[in-house]
Amino acid sequence: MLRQLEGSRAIAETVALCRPEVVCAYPISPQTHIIEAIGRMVKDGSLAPCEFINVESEFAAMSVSIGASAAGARAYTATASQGLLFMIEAVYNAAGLGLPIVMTLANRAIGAPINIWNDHSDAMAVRDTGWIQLFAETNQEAADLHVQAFRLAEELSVPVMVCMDGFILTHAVEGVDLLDQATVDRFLPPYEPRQVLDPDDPVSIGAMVGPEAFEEVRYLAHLRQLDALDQIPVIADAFAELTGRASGGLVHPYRTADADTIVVAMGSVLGTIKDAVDRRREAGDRVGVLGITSFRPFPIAAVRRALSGARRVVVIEKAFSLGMGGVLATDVSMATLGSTAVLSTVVAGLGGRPIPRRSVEETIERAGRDQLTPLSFLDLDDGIIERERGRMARTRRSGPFAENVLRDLRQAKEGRP
Amino acid sequence: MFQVRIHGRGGQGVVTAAELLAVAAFNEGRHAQAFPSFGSERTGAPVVSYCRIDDREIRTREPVMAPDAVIVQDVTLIHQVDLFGGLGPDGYVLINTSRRIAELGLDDLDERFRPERLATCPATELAIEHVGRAVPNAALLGAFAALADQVPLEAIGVALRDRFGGVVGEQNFAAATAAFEHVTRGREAITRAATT
Amino acid sequence: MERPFAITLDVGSSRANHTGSWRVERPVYVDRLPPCNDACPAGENIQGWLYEAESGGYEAAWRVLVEDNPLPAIMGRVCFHPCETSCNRAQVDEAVGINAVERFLGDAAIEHGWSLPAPAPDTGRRVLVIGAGPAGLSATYHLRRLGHAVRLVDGAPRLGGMLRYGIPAYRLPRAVLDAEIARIVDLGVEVVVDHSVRDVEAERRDGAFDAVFLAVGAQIGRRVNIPAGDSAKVIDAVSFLHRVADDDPPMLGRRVVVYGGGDTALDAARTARRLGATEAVIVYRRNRDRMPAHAEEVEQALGEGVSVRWLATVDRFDGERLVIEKMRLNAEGFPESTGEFEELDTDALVLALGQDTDLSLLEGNANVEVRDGVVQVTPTMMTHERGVFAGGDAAPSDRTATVAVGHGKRAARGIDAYLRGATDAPRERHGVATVDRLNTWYYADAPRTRRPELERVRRQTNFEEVVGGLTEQNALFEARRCLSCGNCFECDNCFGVCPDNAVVKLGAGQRYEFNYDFCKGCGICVRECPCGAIEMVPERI
Amino acid sequence: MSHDPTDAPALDQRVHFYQVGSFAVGNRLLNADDRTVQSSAQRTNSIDSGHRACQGCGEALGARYALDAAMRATNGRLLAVNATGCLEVFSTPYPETSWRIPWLHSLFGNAPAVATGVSAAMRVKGREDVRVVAQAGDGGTVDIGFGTLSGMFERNDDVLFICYDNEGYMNTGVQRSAATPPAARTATTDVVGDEPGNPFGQGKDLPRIAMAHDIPYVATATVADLHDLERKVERAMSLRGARYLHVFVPCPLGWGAASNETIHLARLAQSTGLFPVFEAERGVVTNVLPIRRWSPVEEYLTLQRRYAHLVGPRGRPDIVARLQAIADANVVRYGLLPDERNDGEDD
Repeated sequence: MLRQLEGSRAIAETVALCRPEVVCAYPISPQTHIIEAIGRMVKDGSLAPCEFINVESEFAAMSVSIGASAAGARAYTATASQGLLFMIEAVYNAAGLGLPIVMTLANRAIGAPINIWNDHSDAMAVRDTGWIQLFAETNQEAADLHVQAFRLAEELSVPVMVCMDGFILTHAVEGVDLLDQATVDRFLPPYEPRQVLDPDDPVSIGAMVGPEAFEEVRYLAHLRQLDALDQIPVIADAFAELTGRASGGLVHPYRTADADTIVVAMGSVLGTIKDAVDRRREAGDRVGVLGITSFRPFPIAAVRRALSGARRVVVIEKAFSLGMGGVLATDVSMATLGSTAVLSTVVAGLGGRPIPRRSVEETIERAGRDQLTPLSFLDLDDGIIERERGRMARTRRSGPFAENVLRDLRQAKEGRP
Repeated sequence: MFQVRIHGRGGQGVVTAAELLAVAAFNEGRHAQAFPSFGSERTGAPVVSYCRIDDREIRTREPVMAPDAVIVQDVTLIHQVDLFGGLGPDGYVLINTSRRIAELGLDDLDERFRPERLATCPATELAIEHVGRAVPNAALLGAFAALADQVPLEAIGVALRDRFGGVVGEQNFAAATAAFEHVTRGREAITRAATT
Repeated sequence: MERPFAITLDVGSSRANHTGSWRVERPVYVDRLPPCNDACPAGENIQGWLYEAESGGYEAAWRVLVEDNPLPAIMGRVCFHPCETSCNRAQVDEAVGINAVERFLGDAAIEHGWSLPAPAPDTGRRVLVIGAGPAGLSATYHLRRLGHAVRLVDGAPRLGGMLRYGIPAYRLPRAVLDAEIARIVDLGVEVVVDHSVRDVEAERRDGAFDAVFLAVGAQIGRRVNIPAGDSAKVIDAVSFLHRVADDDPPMLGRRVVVYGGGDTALDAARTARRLGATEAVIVYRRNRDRMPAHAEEVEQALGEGVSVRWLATVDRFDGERLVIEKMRLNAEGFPESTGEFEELDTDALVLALGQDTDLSLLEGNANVEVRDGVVQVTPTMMTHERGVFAGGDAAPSDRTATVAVGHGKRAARGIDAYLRGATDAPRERHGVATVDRLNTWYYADAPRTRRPELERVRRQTNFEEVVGGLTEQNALFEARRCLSCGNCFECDNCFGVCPDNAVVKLGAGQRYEFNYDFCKGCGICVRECPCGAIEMVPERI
Repeated sequence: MSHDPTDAPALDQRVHFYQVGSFAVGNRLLNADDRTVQSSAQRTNSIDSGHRACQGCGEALGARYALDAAMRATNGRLLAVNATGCLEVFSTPYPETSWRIPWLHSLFGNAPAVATGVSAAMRVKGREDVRVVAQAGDGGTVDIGFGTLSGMFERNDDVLFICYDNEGYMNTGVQRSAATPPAARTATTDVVGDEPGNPFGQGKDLPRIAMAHDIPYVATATVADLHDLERKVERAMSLRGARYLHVFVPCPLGWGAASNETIHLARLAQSTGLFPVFEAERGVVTNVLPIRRWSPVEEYLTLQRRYAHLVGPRGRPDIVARLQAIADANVVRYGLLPDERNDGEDD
């Protein structure tokens, strides 16, 4: 049933349809609305049986999920940003133990400086943990991805993280067609764990593995991710057959078939980019956009296929690796190896910086003119940068530049030099 | 390059023995590298350490797979661990025991290795006599100096004094010296037997 | 279920890792000799019968007991229990009341009519036992068990020897004595009383005995030359006690002095009190510390109003006044004259200065060596005459009933070996389980149960038994105070404290064994064994 | 022979005297039902032979004692969660595990939370007959796991958490933890300076912190008193909600003690008063294990090389006196010696 509702609410109701048995909650913006809503449903009995546990930290949230999952319960939690970093040891552990936990990551920047707004730095920080990471473009897709995520996680015994842009999606109220319980039940069978703590069949889970086998363990985990590359489209197809919606899958190409220039991006910004692409198409530019849904495992083959005709590839991403450049772009470059396409990285939207369609269009235009540098930052305020660089040149100890930048901004606002 | 493998038990100073040997070689102006077998074995469990000695810089980080000498700190390991694995026919064997090789139930040792390169040394007894504690390391190193001609006894002495200092250093050196003499006498006896 | 590789493991798979290779020392179970057993002159397996008694198996306990000693009800009364003196529990709180439990078991046997084990099939050999005191009775019992025919002869009209004629009834009720003797006689013994053997050799030959056991005791009270008037009543303690036992007590008057410091002196003084003496004074030449009588007996005697003049000798006695000389101890602890004299009003003087053995019956045996008034014997109690054995007070000994019982047993085994043409080699003894080998922390705190004593007033005037027996509860309690020194009593400590589960429990009565595949040799089992029944030994090589 | 039994000393209290009473592991004189779990040849051996703990490891022993007792109390319906640490490392090096019960290891600091998850799973599945224990060393309990443990307590999750306290980070080579006692030498508290070894301070007294959560059950125990330990496990498993058991387990390696002294040292820790053994319900002490044979702390210190700088001719009697004062204060606080308790109340 199509309803106009907040993204977080859509996620909460969809997760509830997936019959999670243990849900952990620790508040961090912008994930709070999701778990608040689930908590309410558990308390009023509309989600049952389910244990909703208010824990004392994200580290505990993931740890409780690990325990629950290892004991055979379907476990769900949600987090963001600092919270994800605080649980990162357990994030690795959940994947290492092969526990099919599903977690919503309401993508948010990482401090310092502390910042509650959206970018993808948090997701990038855990890309090597062994979790599957799926990025949603819309709230509809975010909701649908959770249903697929449980099925994928439990089929492969791998945890899955559904990444949705904090505030931009989580707090946006828009139309979402929520599934009904019968449909979800048809799609998602009950959890049958691959390994479980059971008094009737005791095993030791979580052994210490030495040099003689660790590499093999890691390689097998990698193979599991490669299996996911096969499974993700299968599950998306099954979902499409059931619901008629093309949510999920590995990638979402848009007008790429004959494109000279293809923009690559993940998450909600894809909508803005599609608008910009349409505008450029109207202007006669042969441009397209490739949305990456599965960031981990990274679908190299699908990306290569989608980009095979392009002369220029522009990766617009909401995170970067300091001292190096794009993160997504690096992965994309593995897919364009051997091709003659020029790859540019545009870092955009950090810490909630708006990404206007106009700026995206300008970027595409410049790409078309081959004016894009390999690495650029969208809508960077060059004045601030120059002033801070000047200050740093004058005095070796210029203080924390975040504070300097804020002071500059204030002065600019007040019209002082 | 000369590679030594030392067998003992967790808590018996196996790692220290390798370190002391490396320091002794270093004191002689040679290059040396000592390292333990990293693991989580506990007190009493069989453990090994290694020492490499060379006249030029030692760059390799691979494990010692084919040692030139094996030192056995604890004779009770004999039938429990593959003590002589990888040791070639020209290898040296030094075992801490008050018995002779023939008494250890290892008859094939005489056939596998050259008799003059096999030695036993009552290192624990010598340690009790000279140091007052059952710490066989110093004596074993003295014995090794006599057996393998890789590091002179004096260099072992410098390393021991450096490590333990004062009276304890001297006591350890006394144990090493006694062990050196013990093995030297044994080798002379073998040489005499071979020449007559 | 398919398990994820390496991360998930099947339970208990570490048993493939044999940590026994870590060991440089190994624990081994041992049995050591408990000090009580070591000290028992009768060679009783005290710990063995206490073990049975601990679980209430009194008959089983009694059966272990009578393997060595057929007279537990008697020994439980008259033995001076060196077992308790050496008991390790004395160093924890107080010694186990072994003697009291022994008496309890002995009394229970009489009460329930438990019979001694049946003799072995008849061997056709005949043995003459001369003297029916504790040594003779013990030898008779053991010889009968071995299947030998026994003729037991005694010069007195009733069996028991010194048990009957030397020990007052208040210490050993006659019903008890009779019951235990009867039980031995019931094994099929030819008894001849009122028969004093004059010539051993002749008696042996006439009766065609294959062997002889000589256990005539020391029945002659030693006399010393004390100037005494003709009217003075002077009697030796042995005769005195013998006449009391025969119900023919001599008239001693109201003031009786007993001269001597041994147990017999105390028996005489206490008996005199019971016969009506208002004053019973013991005169002894040394001080209390050096008195040979057992402290317990001295304590009881003093409690009954017997007084003692320490450091005094009897100088002369004119029938009414006894003159004693005060003594002092010299540097070596020997008494010396002081020249100071004192007079005591005295009606009778009892001499308790020791006993001698009448060995005239051996005059026909030239080979038998008599030295210091006793017959010399080998470790198996054989004299220098083949086939003639001797024991009890007639042989070198401490002259206690318990020693005599032990002699009887050893002699019986010696005779048996002699008759089989074998040598009775002394059995190998384990090392003693000394207290430093124990971990006494584990034993429950418990002071010793006291045998109730008769109220003093009552026991001063009659011959009722002074020391009472234990109730069943008390006996059980006392038995359970045993530390089981040096012998596993299956407390499960080793099984429980091993961090490597390397102790295998074999089931009740079967004890344990080590699984050396896994034992790392930490030694906790040895340290925590309450009774010291495990030792560490170096690994071979 | 006919003495009135009333002549005998009072016996009522002695009827239950059983030679080794309740001190040894087993006792053939007791009814089978009254014997310890450890005395049974059918005990689970939750942690089995072949583990790689040091010779004389107190933790291996404590774990088997506690878990076997929990197995009996739950009729074998038990799941265990384990923090990183010695116990985890020596029990489960691939390809071998020593555990015979379902066992899960996740991380160093999260065992309480993982156990919460396991417990929640059992509850949601209606399998509340299956009970959960979590276990960790003192580092995993009082330091890195403290936050998750406190959270588990506060939520009153149905988990028995067992801390095996060997007073330091032994797995990593004997470094100091917040449970390391004052003056003890560790690799990070060397015996130099005016206050050699670990500095004097409050320490982190986790049993009392646990009590402050008002959870249903808190108890301390040692490997030296098996009956007490098993009884506490049984009591703990009879209750629901968050429960805490703090077991004192000497470490021969870290303490520099002979491998055969493990139980003896635990006994001395209790009988000096340095480690008070007690139990509390809902934040109130309900029972203490009285000191049976009191010992001065020096007797305990002398057996351990980590205190070697305190005893002997070149020792520090002043520091020994301060440690004695700590023991004495425990004796008063918990009433470990009956007369001392009175003294304490008079003060």
